[in-house]
Amino acid sequence: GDTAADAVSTCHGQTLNIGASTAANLQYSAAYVADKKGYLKEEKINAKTVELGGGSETLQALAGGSIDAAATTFAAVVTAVNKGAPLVAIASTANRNTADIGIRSDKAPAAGADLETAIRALKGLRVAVTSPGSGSDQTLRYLVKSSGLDPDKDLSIVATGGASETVAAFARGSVDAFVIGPPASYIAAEQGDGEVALKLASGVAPSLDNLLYGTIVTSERTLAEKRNPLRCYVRAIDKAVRYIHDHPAEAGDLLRPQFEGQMSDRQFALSWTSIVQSTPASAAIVPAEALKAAKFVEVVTGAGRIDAEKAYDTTFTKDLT
Amino acid sequence: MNVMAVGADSERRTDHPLIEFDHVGMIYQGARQSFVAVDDLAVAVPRGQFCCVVGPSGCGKSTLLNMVAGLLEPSRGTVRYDGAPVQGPNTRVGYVTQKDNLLPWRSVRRNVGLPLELRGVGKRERAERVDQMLDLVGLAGFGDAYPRELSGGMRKRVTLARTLVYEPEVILADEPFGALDSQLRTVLQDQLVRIWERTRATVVFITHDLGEAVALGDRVVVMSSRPSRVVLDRTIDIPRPRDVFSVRFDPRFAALHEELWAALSPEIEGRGRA
Amino acid sequence: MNVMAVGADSERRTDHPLIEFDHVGMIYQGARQSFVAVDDLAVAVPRGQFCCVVGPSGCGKSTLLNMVAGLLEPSRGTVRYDGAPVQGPNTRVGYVTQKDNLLPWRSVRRNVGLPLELRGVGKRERAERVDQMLDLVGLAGFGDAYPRELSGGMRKRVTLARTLVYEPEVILADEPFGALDSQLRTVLQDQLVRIWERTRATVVFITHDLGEAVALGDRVVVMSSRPSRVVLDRTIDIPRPRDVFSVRFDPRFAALHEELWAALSPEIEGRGRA
Amino acid sequence: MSVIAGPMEAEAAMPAEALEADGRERRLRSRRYRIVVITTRVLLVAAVLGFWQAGSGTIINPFWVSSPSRIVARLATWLGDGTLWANTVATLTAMALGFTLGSLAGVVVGFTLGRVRFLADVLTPFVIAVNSLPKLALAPLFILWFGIGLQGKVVMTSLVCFFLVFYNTFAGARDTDDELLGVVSLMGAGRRDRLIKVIIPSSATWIFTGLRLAVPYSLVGAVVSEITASSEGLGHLLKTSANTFDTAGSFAAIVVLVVVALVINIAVSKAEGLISRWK
Amino acid sequence: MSVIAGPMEAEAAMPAEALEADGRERRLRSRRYRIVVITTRVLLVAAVLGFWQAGSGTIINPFWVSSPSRIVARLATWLGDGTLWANTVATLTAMALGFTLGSLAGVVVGFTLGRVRFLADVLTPFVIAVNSLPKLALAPLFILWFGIGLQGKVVMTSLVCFFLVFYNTFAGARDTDDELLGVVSLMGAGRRDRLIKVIIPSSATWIFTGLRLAVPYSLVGAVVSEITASSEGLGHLLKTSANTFDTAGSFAAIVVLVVVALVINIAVSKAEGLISRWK
Ligand SMILES: Nc1ncnc2c1ncn2[C@@H]1O[C@H](COP(=O)(O)OP(=O)(O)OP(=O)(O)O)[C@@H](O)[C@H]1O
Ligand SMILES: Nc1ncnc2c1ncn2[C@@H]1O[C@H](COP(=O)(O)OP(=O)(O)OP(=O)(O)O)[C@@H](O)[C@H]1O
Ligand SMILES: [Mg+2]
Ligand SMILES: [Mg+2]
Repeated sequence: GDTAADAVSTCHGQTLNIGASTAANLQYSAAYVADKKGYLKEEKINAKTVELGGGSETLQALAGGSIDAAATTFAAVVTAVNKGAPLVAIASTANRNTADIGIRSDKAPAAGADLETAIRALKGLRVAVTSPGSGSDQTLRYLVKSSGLDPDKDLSIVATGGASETVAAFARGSVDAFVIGPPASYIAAEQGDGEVALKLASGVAPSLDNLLYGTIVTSERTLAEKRNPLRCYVRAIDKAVRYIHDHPAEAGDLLRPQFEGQMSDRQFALSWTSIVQSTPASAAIVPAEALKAAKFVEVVTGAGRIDAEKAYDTTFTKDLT
Repeated sequence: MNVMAVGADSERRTDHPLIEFDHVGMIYQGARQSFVAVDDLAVAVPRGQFCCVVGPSGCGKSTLLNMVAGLLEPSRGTVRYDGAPVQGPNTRVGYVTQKDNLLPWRSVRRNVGLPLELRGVGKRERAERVDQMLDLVGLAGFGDAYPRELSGGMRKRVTLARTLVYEPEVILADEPFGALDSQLRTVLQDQLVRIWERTRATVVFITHDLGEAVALGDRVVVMSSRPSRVVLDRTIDIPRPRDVFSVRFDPRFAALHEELWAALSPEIEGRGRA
Repeated sequence: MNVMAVGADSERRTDHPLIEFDHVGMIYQGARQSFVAVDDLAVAVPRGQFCCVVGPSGCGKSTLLNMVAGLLEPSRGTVRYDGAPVQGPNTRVGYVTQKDNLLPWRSVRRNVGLPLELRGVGKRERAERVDQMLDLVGLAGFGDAYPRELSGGMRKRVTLARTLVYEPEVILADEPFGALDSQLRTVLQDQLVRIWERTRATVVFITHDLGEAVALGDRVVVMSSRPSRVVLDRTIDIPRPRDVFSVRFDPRFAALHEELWAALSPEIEGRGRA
Repeated sequence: MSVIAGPMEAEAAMPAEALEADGRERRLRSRRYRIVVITTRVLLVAAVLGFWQAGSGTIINPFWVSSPSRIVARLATWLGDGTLWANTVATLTAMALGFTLGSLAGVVVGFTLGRVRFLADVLTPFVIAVNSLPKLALAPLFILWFGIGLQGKVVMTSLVCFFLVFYNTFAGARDTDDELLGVVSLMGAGRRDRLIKVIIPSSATWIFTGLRLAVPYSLVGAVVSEITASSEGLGHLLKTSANTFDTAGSFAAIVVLVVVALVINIAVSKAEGLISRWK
Repeated sequence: MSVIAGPMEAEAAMPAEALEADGRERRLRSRRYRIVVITTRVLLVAAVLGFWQAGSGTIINPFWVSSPSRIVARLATWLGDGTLWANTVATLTAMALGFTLGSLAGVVVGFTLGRVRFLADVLTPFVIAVNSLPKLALAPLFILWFGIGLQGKVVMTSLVCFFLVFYNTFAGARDTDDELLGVVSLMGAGRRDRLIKVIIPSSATWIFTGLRLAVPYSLVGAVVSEITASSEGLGHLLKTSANTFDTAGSFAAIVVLVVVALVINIAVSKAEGLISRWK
């Protein structure tokens, strides 16, 4: 009822603890841009970053009240919510899967091969994902199933634990292929004599396109207690998403210094392209995209119907569109 | 039935002996089999008596003292102290164990001072009594040494000092002078008798030296080898005060020694000579 | 200068004594201060001799045996064994230590069998010799017991058996009979003398019992209290073979006993009686 | 007046009977004691489980803690479809190998450094240094050097066990009575004899404490390396469950781990009991 | 013929001098020994570093192992901009608190269970069960219960220390000579006296071994909880470096950890030395 009042509410320097992964990941570009461009200041919100290991830690920290919001995949949110987790996605930061699939040079399909060919090339190989049940694992399983293979039989999926571990495993030859986001994908390809065969962000997999991928998630508790600061934060994120979408080159230049020394110019450029390609026009959650993400989870887990509705809340972004 | 009456001067209370073994048996559960160390023993020690115990090695003398101290529970019968069965450590007795149970991390002085410390005796008085005691056992100057730095005989003397220093009601002593040269032994025997005469403590004193038993005791109990029984219970009627240096020349000394020897001899005869 | 000549029958080689203390000194570094336990000692024990050592408690007797065994390095001078300085554990000696150093995790039988085991004696022969030895020290039937299950005297006997069983060239014995009743003591003295007469081992035997020293030894060395020196070195001229049961009635026995006592007395006089 | 009585002749036959009676009573008492102990344990477990079951869904969100009934159901499923067996075997293999290798190395190095003072003095800082490295942070290097399969897990597990056993063995070797060693040397014991016949038995309590410490840690080591990198094992199961927010699955895996740890610990205790009969 | 000589009178004044000389020689010998030990250590370190520096970029890919010079450079940077100090303090705070709390609890519970047999018999399986839980897998629950700040780290660290100290204290308490305890009881020692005057001193070696074990593990515990979730500390630094493929940074953080572990270990040794002077 007080939507109008919410719309004009401003914040007064309240603090929000935001969870983020420590990985050299451009996944959080929106949050970085919101900071670098001064959008957080404009909204008078103080966002303090807390770095966390992975998806489950992040959601647990949210539930325990250690953090107020975090950037994570919608697939994780929807899975958790359907298991009873008191969580809600409140903004969209990516609407396309950004994972890359890399493969050993001698096993790689010819350049420019289509999705089907590239996936079939994985048959019989050992493929690295970061962690069982994680985004990379789910993506791989989805694609493999979609091309009519059995992820448990036709290839062997190996969890490595993280980005640097994937690079190490590929460099040593413990795996023949990997599914991971940029820039780790490029670093792995370089260290391990392989190539990035498939960039999902480029739109090669229509079924993974136009689906809610990256989100800002919060807990029901924070939602009840810090509604106003969350609103300010989402507005800042929205501004950042729009900036990236509308001014990709400037945004890239803005972020480049942050990753100085962590990746080469080429790696950054390639990664940034993926981010731009997956960044939506605004942070508004599109219900259809959320539904498509839920379908993705259904296929991956094969555990029956997944309800997407409970997992997101559009009230924060409704008036932004 | 060999029930004997022993005339002893129970000075304070006469209704019951201070220490009483009431048909006590001790059966040790060994690794493979169990065996009887003490078999239905009945002995009583009245208050104030200096009672010496002799017997062959391994017959169960230490076992008896452990029971009086409450460190060991008899398998059968009851050990009574001052009329009540002994249950758990009997803090009214002082025990000079056969092995020197010193605390290796404490200096000699702090080892001897331990019982005083536990009884809340003040620091100054403690230091004084400890020093006096160390002097008595010939260890003046070794107060700061650790047990590791002492010879076997010196360690045994520290154990003795630790028990005498707090003047317990009963002194149980398991071969306290065994590791000492004969001279020092005589000196300490003399000291012990003097202390006993002054404090009128009850003493149960195990020794392998028959002469020592006769010289010190009001009574000598001779035990048989396992399963152990009392083979002789002899009152030593040499009058007090005695001088341990000259008592050996008392005419009764030789006779008593002879009698004890005779009682003990069959117990060991043939053993080892086979 | 008190350099004395001792006529001893070095049977095999006569060029040098088997054990020789060449102006040996031992200074212990204590916690706070260091002190002199042995001061410039020079003694030699010829091959085959039964040498008894007596001296006040804490004078350094065990220290000397430890040096011969190579468990302790002298601070000054040299201890020579068969002509060569002792360096590291001297495996040619058998040592009955003052404390019973048994291996608590081994049964009595396996404790006594240990030196045979180490010398590669076969299982059957080992069992035989061990059983014979246990019998000798009166512990037949206790072969399967663990040290924890033995009395103090029994443990000491196991230590003795463990040394005698492998018939070492030299037997160092530190009060081996201290914890035993007089009867058993006499029996074992007798056995020891028989074994010695048969094997002609060299024996260095510490005791606090002057009678024992006279009854057993070819020679008795009397030591002073710290810093320890030799105050008397007496050849025991009672002829062999001796019977330990009756040697006490030998006319020379009393005189020798008296002489030793006199030598030892000033060393302890006044101590503790102050 | 005091009374002294010798044994009554009528009771000369006592010992045999007494022994019987004594033994029976002793056995009875110890059996009664064991029953009390086990009952108390069962009651404790029942209380915790009861509280958990009752609280789950009422005062606690089952999303976080699941409930005993769900966990049991999950275990039954896993047992039925072979998941449980396959993964337990995978973890146990890694654990057993790692435990064995690590403990062996710990014992050997512990004794070596414990008895050779110079080596100990020189190497101690290095041992501490290596031990204070957070193995989790070295995961990439581990993967690079040892891969992700069994080998990696075994290396990780044995590293964890090694230090625990090493420290305790080292302390035990140092704690050996030098007098005992000296006396045994005199009897002709060489370096090897001293080690085998004196130092090892006298350090037994220490070693077993180290081994007992190492049991849970070896399991943890194997599981942690499965959590970080693996394609099978209880750790993998645990991580998969955690990542898919399947709390019942996580707890089911943990239950299996605990049971395994308890069983192995009982085995170690039994071994120690056999070896320390002399105590 | 054998010769026996008493002390020569001329040397009556020997002892005093001898003492002097002996003490001097002893000091000299021990100093020489320490120099040899330290030299050997330095040479070993130099060899490793030299090999590392030379090999990095030639036979090993510096992407994985960086090189000593780069690590030193990184440390210098961190030292200059305050990164090092701030993060070290954060980790040390967590570690110190966790170590203290965990070790204390370990000692207290260890003594309690070590001397009260019934409690020990009932609780042992539970202790093992809790200890065999992989704490890493429980990280989410820890975060839920204790948050991500200091509290969470301290709980994790003290849990790790607790078990190490507990097991050793328990074994030490059990190992106390019962005869000694009995004799001291006779002198009038109560429960408390026995604990303080006998059980604790006699378990000192065990406790110190536990503490020494706990030092590196407490550091690892603090670092691991920083690796899973944190915004500061050496673990954070380590994880950030690792995730950004900054090997020099990772190793620099590890060097700091090792130095911290060594320093603390020296402190524990000194404490033990002071307390065990009687040995
Ligand atoms: N803990 C035990 N377990 C089994 N048997 C034991 C135990 N303690 C003592 N014994 C046995 O009980 C008997 C008596 O032992 P005890 O120590 O009382 O003898 P003792 O008379 O003091 O001998 P000694 O004069 O040699 O000290 C011995 O035969 C011994 O083997
Ligand atoms: N490790 C040590 N550190 C310091 N002093 C020691 C050490 N060992 C022995 N001493 C001292 O050396 C002296 C001689 O000790 P030793 O054990 O040789 O005496 P002993 O003649 O065998 O005495 P006892 O007859 O009592 O066994 C003693 O005064 C003792 O205090
Ligand atoms: Mg005894
Ligand atoms: Mg001695």
